[in-house]
Amino acid sequence: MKKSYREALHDAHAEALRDDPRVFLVGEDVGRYGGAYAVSKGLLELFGPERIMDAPLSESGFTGLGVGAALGGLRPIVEIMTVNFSLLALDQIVNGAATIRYMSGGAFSVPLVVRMATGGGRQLAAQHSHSLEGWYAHVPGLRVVAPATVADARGMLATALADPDPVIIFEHVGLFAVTDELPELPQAVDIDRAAVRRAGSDVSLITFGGSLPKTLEAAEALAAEGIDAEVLDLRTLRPLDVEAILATVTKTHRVVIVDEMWRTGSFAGEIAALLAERAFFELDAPIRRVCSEEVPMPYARHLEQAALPAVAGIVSAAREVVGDHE
Amino acid sequence: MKKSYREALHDAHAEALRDDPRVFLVGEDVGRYGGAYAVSKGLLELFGPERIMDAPLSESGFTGLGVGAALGGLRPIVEIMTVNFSLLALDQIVNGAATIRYMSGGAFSVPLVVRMATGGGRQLAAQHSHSLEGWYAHVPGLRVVAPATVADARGMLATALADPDPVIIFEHVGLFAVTDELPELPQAVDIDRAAVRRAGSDVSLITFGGSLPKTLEAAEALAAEGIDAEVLDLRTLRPLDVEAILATVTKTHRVVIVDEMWRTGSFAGEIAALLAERAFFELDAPIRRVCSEEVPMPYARHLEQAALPAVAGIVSAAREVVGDHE
Amino acid sequence: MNELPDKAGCLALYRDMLRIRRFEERCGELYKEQKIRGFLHLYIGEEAIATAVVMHLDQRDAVVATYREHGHALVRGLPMRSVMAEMFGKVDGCSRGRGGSMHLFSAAHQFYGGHAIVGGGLPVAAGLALARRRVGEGGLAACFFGEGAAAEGEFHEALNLAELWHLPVLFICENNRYAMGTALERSQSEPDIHAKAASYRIASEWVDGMDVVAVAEAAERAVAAVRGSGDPFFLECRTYRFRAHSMFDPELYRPKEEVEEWRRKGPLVTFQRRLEEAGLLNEDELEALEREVAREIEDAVAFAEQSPFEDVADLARDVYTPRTAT
Amino acid sequence: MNELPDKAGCLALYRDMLRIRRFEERCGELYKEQKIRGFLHLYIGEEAIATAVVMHLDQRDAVVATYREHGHALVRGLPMRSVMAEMFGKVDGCSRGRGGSMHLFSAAHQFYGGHAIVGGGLPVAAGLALARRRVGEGGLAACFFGEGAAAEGEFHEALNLAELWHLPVLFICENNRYAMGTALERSQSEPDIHAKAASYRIASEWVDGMDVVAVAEAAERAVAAVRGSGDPFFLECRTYRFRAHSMFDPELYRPKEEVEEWRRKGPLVTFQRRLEEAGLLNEDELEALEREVAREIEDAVAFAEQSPFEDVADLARDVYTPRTAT
Ligand SMILES: Cc1ncc(C[n+]2csc(CCOP(=O)(O)OP(=O)(O)O)c2C)c(N)n1
Ligand SMILES: Cc1ncc(C[n+]2csc(CCOP(=O)(O)OP(=O)(O)O)c2C)c(N)n1
Ligand SMILES: [Mg+2]
Ligand SMILES: [Mg+2]
Repeated sequence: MKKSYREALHDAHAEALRDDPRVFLVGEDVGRYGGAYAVSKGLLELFGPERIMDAPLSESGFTGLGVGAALGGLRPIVEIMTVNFSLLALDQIVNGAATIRYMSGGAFSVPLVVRMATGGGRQLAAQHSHSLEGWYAHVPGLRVVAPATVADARGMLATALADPDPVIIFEHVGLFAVTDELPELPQAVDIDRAAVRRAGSDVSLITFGGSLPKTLEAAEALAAEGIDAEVLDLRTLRPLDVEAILATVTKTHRVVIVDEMWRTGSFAGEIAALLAERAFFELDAPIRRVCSEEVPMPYARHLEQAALPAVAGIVSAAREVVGDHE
Repeated sequence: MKKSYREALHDAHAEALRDDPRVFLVGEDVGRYGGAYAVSKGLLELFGPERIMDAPLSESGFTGLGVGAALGGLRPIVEIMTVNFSLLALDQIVNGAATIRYMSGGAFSVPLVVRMATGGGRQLAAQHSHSLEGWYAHVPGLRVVAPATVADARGMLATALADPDPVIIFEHVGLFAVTDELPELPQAVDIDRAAVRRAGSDVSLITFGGSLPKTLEAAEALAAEGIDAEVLDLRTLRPLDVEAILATVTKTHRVVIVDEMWRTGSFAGEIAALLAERAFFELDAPIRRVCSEEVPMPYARHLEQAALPAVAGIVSAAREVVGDHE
Repeated sequence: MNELPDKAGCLALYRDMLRIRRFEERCGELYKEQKIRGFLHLYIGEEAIATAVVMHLDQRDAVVATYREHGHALVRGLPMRSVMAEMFGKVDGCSRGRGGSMHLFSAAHQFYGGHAIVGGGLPVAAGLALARRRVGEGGLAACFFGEGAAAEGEFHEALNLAELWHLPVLFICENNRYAMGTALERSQSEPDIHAKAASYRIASEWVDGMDVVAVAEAAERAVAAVRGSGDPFFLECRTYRFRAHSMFDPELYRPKEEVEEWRRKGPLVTFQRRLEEAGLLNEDELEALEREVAREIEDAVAFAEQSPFEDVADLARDVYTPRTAT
Repeated sequence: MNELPDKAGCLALYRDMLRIRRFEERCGELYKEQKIRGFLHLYIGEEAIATAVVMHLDQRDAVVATYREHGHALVRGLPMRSVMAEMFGKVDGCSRGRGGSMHLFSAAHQFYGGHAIVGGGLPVAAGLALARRRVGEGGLAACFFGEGAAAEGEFHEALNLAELWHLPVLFICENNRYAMGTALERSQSEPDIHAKAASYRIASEWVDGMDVVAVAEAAERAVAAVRGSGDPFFLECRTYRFRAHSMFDPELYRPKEEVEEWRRKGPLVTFQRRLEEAGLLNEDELEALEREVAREIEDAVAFAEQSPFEDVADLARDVYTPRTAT
């Protein structure tokens, strides 16, 4: 059955709401509007306003409410319309959701799911195009996932809801319209493991979320040049599947990391650091990061495209590391 | 003249307020209370309530007000009591201060200075011990500095105020009581350059802010073992002095990075990534990061000490990288 | 019923509103032609507010608006050419094509955006007002925002600061009854917005935002109050958005009849009828106005069309202010 | 003047307050002995509030408090031993020594902290109340906070959500007139805190927080109102903090005479006088009470002393919930 990423998310929500009366969805315009990205369209009609709660513009307020509801035994899904607005809720996530279990000595867990759209590429300019996955992945106590495929979009919500701790789900705005075959019966998704999306032997392209399609496209282009790239989709940014990362590098000895964050302080930097620590003797060439240029995102299309990671950039970075011999 | 870091900051404020009528200080308890860390003690009496403004608990409000005041021609110094509370003001910094010049096509600059205390080590537990310098250093449009010495505490404020763009100053809570000799006449501080705090040839210890004293202590301990460590204080986290980083590594070929952020997504990771990209062939051993353990900061002293970077940890990491030969 | 201004005054009001209306209708078409991209939020139905408020401001004043700010920019005097070129993402745009529809800026017009984080403009306006007050020439900051912003914490923080610190801010709430798809009654426990100002001791008034003369009178009083007292004033204008929230909005949340009903109360249609009845506007004059406006718009489109895109080599320009400017 | 409860009731009130007072006095000493570290915020002077509010809560209810929460924890029934051990950073502490003074938690007592981000507890309480409402047993969430929190955006967001969504939250503002060194009048344009609730249509009342009987009566009404209506209620208790904000506060911001004046109005001294005058408390009874309380405190100290520190090997325990718990 062919489904879009958006539909997969929708179905996952409908299923979760149906299967567990503790689950509810709260966020701006999730109900009557149908969701800013139409993920929750129709759910209000199916589940009613107690389960699909249209929130006022109060990111901190309704995220904190999610923390409390989770503490109180419910299973809230908080939709923050986009990561850009999540800055307003960050305190509740970092100082609340992520910390309560530890600082209470294990007295309480916070089984909260927070979803948000992320990323650029739609000409929404400097305040609406952030990629901040790495910030969330920095915080102990959180689990951070970035479904990059339709199957993961379908499966990760259930896994996140089954998690006793807070899970942040990043949905890249460029993925909502992507379609793929899905099996009739939903599959459980093991969110602890990275996935090799394309096997290869010459170079490892490591990425996640919205950069996966570009990276796969680059891998195809490289194949045409005779460079056999392996593409690793991290899927879960915290905790990292270190084993999978080391495995691909041990195989190819060359690495390009693709990430839409700005280069300095990017999550790609974390992967590079990890390799410089733990796979140093496996590396045959400098690591390359393909990230966003260090500019607030410009509106004009040609500038935005120049600022974002692009297939051509991935290809040339891969060529470079394959060309670089010691 | 012997001065504490706290006094140096105080003097820098007094000087700036005296020299430029556009300068004012706004923040919680900067006036009548004297500043949470006593930096601004006595300034209200000297400069009056129009220049030293006690703000209500409204981090987003008064930081945004600082952005507006800077746009309007003033030179605000916004004191956010600690980095922990800066999460509440992050939107104004990231989507406001950092972006306005770019997204206005250069129409407006935001000459704003934001200061905040940072770091752990005082048994203040999980909500009061964050180190998030790397998050700010991720954001184009900001300049981020971390004075680690009394001289830098004295000099960086003036340089920051002279900057036409927003500057974030991190003052580590462990430094306020540190004292050092200061020349009678204040010295201009070039905040664009990192500083070699100890020259050495066997290994580079790269750090900043509150971790500098520990790192210097570790270097002394290493010297006693016959390992000659160079200590590089980054001073400015954005933009990075890449030249200085490459220079020390080109000299020693071995690197330990010390940073109080949690390891995953630490700023140390950025430095490591940079080296894996740009100094790969200079490195003779895996890079080591000495960071905080990945736990919300515990209150109990023995646990907190175990969670924070420590001299012993730096020493053993340095030993390791010096021992590791290809 | 209020009294009409003299003929010239009436025609000016009508012309300013018509200019916004036709400009935006054209923008809607250009969006479908993909000349304009990203988000486009039309002000159609609300033109009376910007028109009748901004006319009372002068060069001492600062204007802060939201992503729905074409009208404000036009009446503030930004050349239509530079606004249209901005929406085209061209280098002659008022923000060099970096901002787009949501981020119009102009130093010459003291037009401070174009903020797309709901509520984010309010503290900035408070800061601009502080700077105005220090200059002491009676200038104020006029801050426009939607009723949706009233749920955000920053609304509350900014109102408190403005009154507490006696800042000359004119808050103008454009209450169009919806925040995206969320009706006012579903986002506010107290839906009477102007009453909220009282809880901060801010003088406030509400006015029929469809009646341009009523808004003009209220705004005149409000501006005089701010200039006279130096304190803030809160003006709520009750209005309605005729079009979708943005070009992505399927408008599932309100019946077509409701929109139709409001259209009949629209600021242009009602004012035109009134002028005709008072013998102040005849068909020839109307046609002449339409022609004049159409000519200006087509000139702006032609200008935007021929304006070049910024050179990609300048991508990083204006992330920081050139140092020589210090 | 209100009527006294019967003798047993009076003695219980007096005893509960005395227990908090003596406990905290002892904590102050232990801080000087460096047995307790980090931040220590004493509730001395405000004991009537926790005492007289919490007595009306039962096992269905959740309690959310701030960093000044020893009193609330004690009257809620957390064993004094576990509270004292927590302050010592010991493994038998109610938060295993991870939280310290600011972060007391207990699942058995539905005591949800111990939040040290001002204002951060309010949305969490709203969420707990939502969960209570869903369970449908009449439980509520009682949320304590200082008047300083009323300036934070989250205060506003939480009040709006609570009323809008009919959440059974009892908001208790402990208005002790200062937020650290900032007097209420300098932080609020409208210093009448309980009046703010009205602007959200929340029923509210203020009461003399120094009169334990008055608070008990008001709290009884308030709890009944919340249980009866399912809607929030806002109770402002006007009180005063006799001690410094924390152990670091030099108290520059208020005259000693002001403190002295308030001490004379203190909840213990006035209630004791009243009981003596009413013949409900004699010297022997008083002495017996003091002895009983002293014994409990010394027992708690001894317990805390002998309790072990947590094994450092367990540092990372409880960052996440053990998966088997799912
Ligand atoms: C903090 C924040 N949250 C969410 C959004 C997404 N968003 C953009 S406009 C809007 C509705 C705003 O409504 P209102 O303030 O009434 O202004 P209007 O669009 O009606 O003019 C929303 C939810 C945003 N831009 N900023
Ligand atoms: C968001 C935030 N900003 C600043 C602080 C630092 N701080 C801790 S307590 C406090 C004063 C709070 O006053 P109030 O709410 O009246 O409570 P009180 O201490 O008087 O009980 C401040 C400013 C904080 N903990 N959280
Ligand atoms: Mg609206
Ligand atoms: Mg207080």
